[in-house]
Amino acid sequence: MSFTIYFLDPANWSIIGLIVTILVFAGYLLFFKTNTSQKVFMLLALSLIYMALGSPIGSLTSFGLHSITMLKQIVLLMVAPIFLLRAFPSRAANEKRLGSLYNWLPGETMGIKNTNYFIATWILMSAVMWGGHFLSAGKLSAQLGHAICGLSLQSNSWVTHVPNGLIFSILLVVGIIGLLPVFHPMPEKRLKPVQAVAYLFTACLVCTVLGLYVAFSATSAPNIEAVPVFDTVLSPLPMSLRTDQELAGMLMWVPGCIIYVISAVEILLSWYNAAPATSKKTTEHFTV
Amino acid sequence: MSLFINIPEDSEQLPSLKTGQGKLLWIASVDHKQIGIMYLWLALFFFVVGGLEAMLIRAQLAIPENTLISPELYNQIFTMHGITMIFLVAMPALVGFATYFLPLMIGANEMAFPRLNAFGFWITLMGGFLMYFSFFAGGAPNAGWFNYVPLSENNYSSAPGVDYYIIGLILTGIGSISAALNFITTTLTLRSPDIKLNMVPLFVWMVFINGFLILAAFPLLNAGLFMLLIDRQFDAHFFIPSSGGSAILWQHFFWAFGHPEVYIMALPAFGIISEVVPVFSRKPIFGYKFVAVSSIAIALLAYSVWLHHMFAVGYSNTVNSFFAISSMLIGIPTGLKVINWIGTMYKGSIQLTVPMLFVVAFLIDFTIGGLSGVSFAIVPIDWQLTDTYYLVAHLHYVFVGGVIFSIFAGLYYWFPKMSGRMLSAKLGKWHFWLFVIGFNLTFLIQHILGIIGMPRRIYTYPDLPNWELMNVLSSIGAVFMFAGMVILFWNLYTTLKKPRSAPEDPWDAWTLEWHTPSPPDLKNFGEIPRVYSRRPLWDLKHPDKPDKRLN
Amino acid sequence: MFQTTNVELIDKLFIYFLVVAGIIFLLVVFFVFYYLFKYRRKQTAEEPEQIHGNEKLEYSLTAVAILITGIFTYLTIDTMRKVQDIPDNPEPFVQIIGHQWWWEAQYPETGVITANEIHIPVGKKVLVQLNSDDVIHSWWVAQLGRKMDMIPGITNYVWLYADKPGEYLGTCSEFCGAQHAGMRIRVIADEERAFNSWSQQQLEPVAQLDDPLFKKGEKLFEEKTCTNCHAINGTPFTMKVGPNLTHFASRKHFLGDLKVNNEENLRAWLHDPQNVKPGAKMPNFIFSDQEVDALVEYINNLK
Amino acid sequence: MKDKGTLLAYFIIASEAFFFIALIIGYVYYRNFSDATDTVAKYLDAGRTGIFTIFLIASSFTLIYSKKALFNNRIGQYKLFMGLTILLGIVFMVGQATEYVGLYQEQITLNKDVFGASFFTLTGFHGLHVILGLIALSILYGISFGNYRNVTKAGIGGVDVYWHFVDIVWLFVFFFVYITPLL
Repeated sequence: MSFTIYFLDPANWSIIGLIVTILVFAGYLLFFKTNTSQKVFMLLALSLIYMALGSPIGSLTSFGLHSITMLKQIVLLMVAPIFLLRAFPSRAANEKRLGSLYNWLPGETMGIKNTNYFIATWILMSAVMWGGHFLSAGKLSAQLGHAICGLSLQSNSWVTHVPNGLIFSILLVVGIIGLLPVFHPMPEKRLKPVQAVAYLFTACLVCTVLGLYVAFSATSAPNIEAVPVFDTVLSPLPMSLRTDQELAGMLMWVPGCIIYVISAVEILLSWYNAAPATSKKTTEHFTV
Repeated sequence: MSLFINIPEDSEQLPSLKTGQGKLLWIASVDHKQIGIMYLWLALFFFVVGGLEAMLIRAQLAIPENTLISPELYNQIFTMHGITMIFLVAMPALVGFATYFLPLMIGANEMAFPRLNAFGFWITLMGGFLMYFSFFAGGAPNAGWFNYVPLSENNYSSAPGVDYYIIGLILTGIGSISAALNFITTTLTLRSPDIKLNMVPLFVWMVFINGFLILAAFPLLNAGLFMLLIDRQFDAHFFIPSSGGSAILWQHFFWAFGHPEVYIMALPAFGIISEVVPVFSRKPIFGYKFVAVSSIAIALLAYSVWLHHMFAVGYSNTVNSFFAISSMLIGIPTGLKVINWIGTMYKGSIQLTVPMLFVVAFLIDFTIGGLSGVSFAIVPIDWQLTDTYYLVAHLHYVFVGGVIFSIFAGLYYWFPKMSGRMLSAKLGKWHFWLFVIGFNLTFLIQHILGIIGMPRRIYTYPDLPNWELMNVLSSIGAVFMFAGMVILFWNLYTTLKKPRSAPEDPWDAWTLEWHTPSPPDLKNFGEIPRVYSRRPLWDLKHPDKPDKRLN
Repeated sequence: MFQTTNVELIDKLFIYFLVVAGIIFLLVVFFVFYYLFKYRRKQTAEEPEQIHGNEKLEYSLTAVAILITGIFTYLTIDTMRKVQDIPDNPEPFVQIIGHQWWWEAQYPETGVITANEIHIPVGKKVLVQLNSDDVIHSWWVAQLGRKMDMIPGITNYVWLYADKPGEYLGTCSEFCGAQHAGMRIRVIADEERAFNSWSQQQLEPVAQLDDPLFKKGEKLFEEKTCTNCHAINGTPFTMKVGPNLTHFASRKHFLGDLKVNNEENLRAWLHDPQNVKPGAKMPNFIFSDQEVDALVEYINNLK
Repeated sequence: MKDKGTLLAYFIIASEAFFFIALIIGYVYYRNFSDATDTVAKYLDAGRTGIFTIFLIASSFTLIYSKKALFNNRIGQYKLFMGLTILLGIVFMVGQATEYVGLYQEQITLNKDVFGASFFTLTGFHGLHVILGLIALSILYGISFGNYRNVTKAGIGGVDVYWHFVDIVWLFVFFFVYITPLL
């Protein structure tokens, strides 16, 4: 089965998902007063989530491709939350409707000034990044009977009973919580730019190490030579187990990090723009 | 009674040459200006040593099948040339400038930790001398500056040279880390209250970013070095493949440090250029925020590109592709900086002083080095050209054309401030022309040598067509560079004998260091002007058309 | 059938790169010098207009740079896949093992073992397996294919292709110790028939001469512990520390392609190896002239 | 941030963190991806070391209390908790020492194989950091008895940050060395 045929087959596209996506977008349009760029961000976020969960690309995981799982994880944990948070206006724009919504967001009660708050979000995000990978690797391993990233689980392992939907929702929610300190819709709730860059850089470090682990665990796992090519006949994207794992790790690492780098660059660029010349001091000189 | 006694630290009299008598204060002094100058002397001293090693290398390679130097000695010389130029010349010189000018530029009177500052200098010095002591202790390190295992293990390098390499690098690394800690804390805590972090001079900004690069990069090298030391001294087998170790892990550690190290040297050099270009073009830097932010992008990306040093190791196409992408991407912020420096010259009023001449040479030669660097990101080209003289040419265009030219520019630019005397512009131009022509003659031709197949790190080569001609030309270029350096030393010597006569602000510049006497007093600032923009002295000089206000 | 060789693919990519890089470089040079002359400071100049930047320019140039990067990423990956398309279960034509400082070649199909001069057939893509016995070496014959490291404990593969017969020179490209420079490669590409006859000849047992000098050399070879390192097929001596000398005399060069294989060089080598190739692993046995005569007679008849 | 001493301590431990990340990567590399068989894991007793781990973590909490006491000017409490912190640290080091002695009796040494080497390197460097921390704590403790009662906030701030860092690193080391073989 070639990838094109597989991709264009309507049976592989989730209709319900599409309807839900459209409904959510319509609701968003009706409910919030937003400008064009925010609408575009929302559209992007929703279509990315749909592509990850409802499209043929998402269901490629059923062929045992770990790299696709990683791609989903990147989308749900790193990219979509940024777009979603971008899509909502700061509270000033529509006070009434957003007030109650933002009160739900964590951090509102603790206050951004509290160091423990963003340490907690950071740890949560990193833990889910690693945990999500090990869960999905374990599930794949249980399905296929091959070791994935050093994990080899029995087909009756408890991991197989964790529903995919739960994993994906946790990824998305934690992605939003983890990126709140940097991309909170209300600018005054965000970390200061230099701190935000440090936050993103350390998060980037976590996905770097994970990416390295996944990519290079492929090259020396002993049983990988035994299954040089698998599922070639079935899978629309034929690749060897090793290529799949290397791709998974590298996707986690390079594009994952580049997302954070681009965000850091963007934050700093706006920091340099925001330089108000307001206060006028009377004295021209002072002594140190 | 409280257990706290708040000691205001600055009231204490810190040791300095300017306060006390006696030669011992050369060692005891913690004055940042004096330590900065000592760093520069250290760099200059080792530049002579490393330069003489380079001359020996070029003498040996001038003719094919030469037997002037034995292979063992040649290997020690090229290893020490690399280590010296990177760890004992480029880094100390840049750290020296930063130590001297970072507090001055942000309106501080000292570094945040003056004693740590002195410690950093002395331990770097000790590390350097320790590495050179190995020549008298049974042979210098001879496994290349990258010191690949298993060649550097006991089985293949039983001489103690590699042990000296390890200890020396750990010491200079600790020195660099303490300097970095000082730069970061100083920038964060001791800025004049008017100066926000987004309006510091670009040199300060890049040194600040550089501090983080150093903090994250050197520990990776140190971990590898300690493992190698344990291998060599306690017979472990981390890196011995025949006993279950790995020959590759060292390369990962080394290049995960080694590639950021390139930017550790390049960023402060970019900072110097970003200070010199505007002053001699009489315009503010073009696109301050892009120059500043691209440094962040470089610093972040620097950690995700190291595998392009290992494309020939045999990783799969999948892995190599991603590293190719990230390696190409890091060229973009670097290119953006070059564009901004050229943009600064646009519609300016350019004064071709000696520092500006070096900047022009930098712009041309660093572009060559940067572009040839991109060819190593393109994996198939790397497969052919890595570890050839093409790479030697590339790295010299980056390190000499990029870093050393900036250091020279900084030296001519800041020398009046540091010594109170102007370097002779006439001798400076002689130095410039000899050095730049010699440099391009030496290394431009090496691109072609690499393409026709000459590998690097060989002590001699067969008599193939044209190889001798090109190598001779290259060696002649080295002689030109040497002559240029002699003129620089003559210039320094004669200038330093003259009485102090430099004005406070000879270049009509804009950053705060030019608001102090030349050289500055022990306490840098009695008073500092209020700062509203990125160019405080411009505002003072042009009250009618002040700079863009940020404060 | 017309076939683009790996080297041609890489060359093509390099030329694309040179063109793009050349254009960028010329633009930089042009603008630097144009501005330098146009905006050179006049005697009575006032401060020029204070321009702080141009965001549109920065963003559009970044976009152009990203576009170029994208194109080269595609070309890189495409070329890479064509050049390094190693099958999943590689069956190498020849296995080359790097030693300090010489090359060992084994042909699994025929069982031929040789050193330093590596023969391959012309007009055929040859899969080479690369290993190292001691430190990291790197295999590079620029005209035949890419460079590939030889790493102890790791097996690498690379394609070689020679389109016309001849001798191709290369070198070890990863620093590997004192005689890194003395580790040169000579690949000899033969026509199919010549290659087969070379293989046949390599498989033949060693000739035995009745010459007393030859006999003396053979005895010396064993007595002086040469056999502790060097193997000669058809004898009990199979140590693989040094090059296999079974058909030594059929090679035109020796010592990692450093010297022409003639009597004079061989004599010098046996007298004082460290003088000919400083750092080499062969110890100085301090042979007398007579012993050298005998050994040379013996070794030079190993055809 | 006004307190440059604590700031410095933060940046030092940031740098140290990279050092330990590198060592842990080395350890995991040899443990998970090497063809050789792991010799160390079967001699390690996660339960016993777990108890010593609790001692070390407890020392972090006593240090927090002693810092609080100092800032509230309750010198007696400060001395008590500081002494307890040092004691707990020493107990942990004793635990490490018995572990090492036990392994040496089983002929597991630094030069046995890569696992021995990476185990001793990782835990040894951590132990070195604990010892340095203990020295720093002892100096603070000793000073509080003498006439020179100039324990500055900066002093205890830096040592405090450093000691917590040492504890957190141990949690990671414990996880990778002792827990992962059990999974």
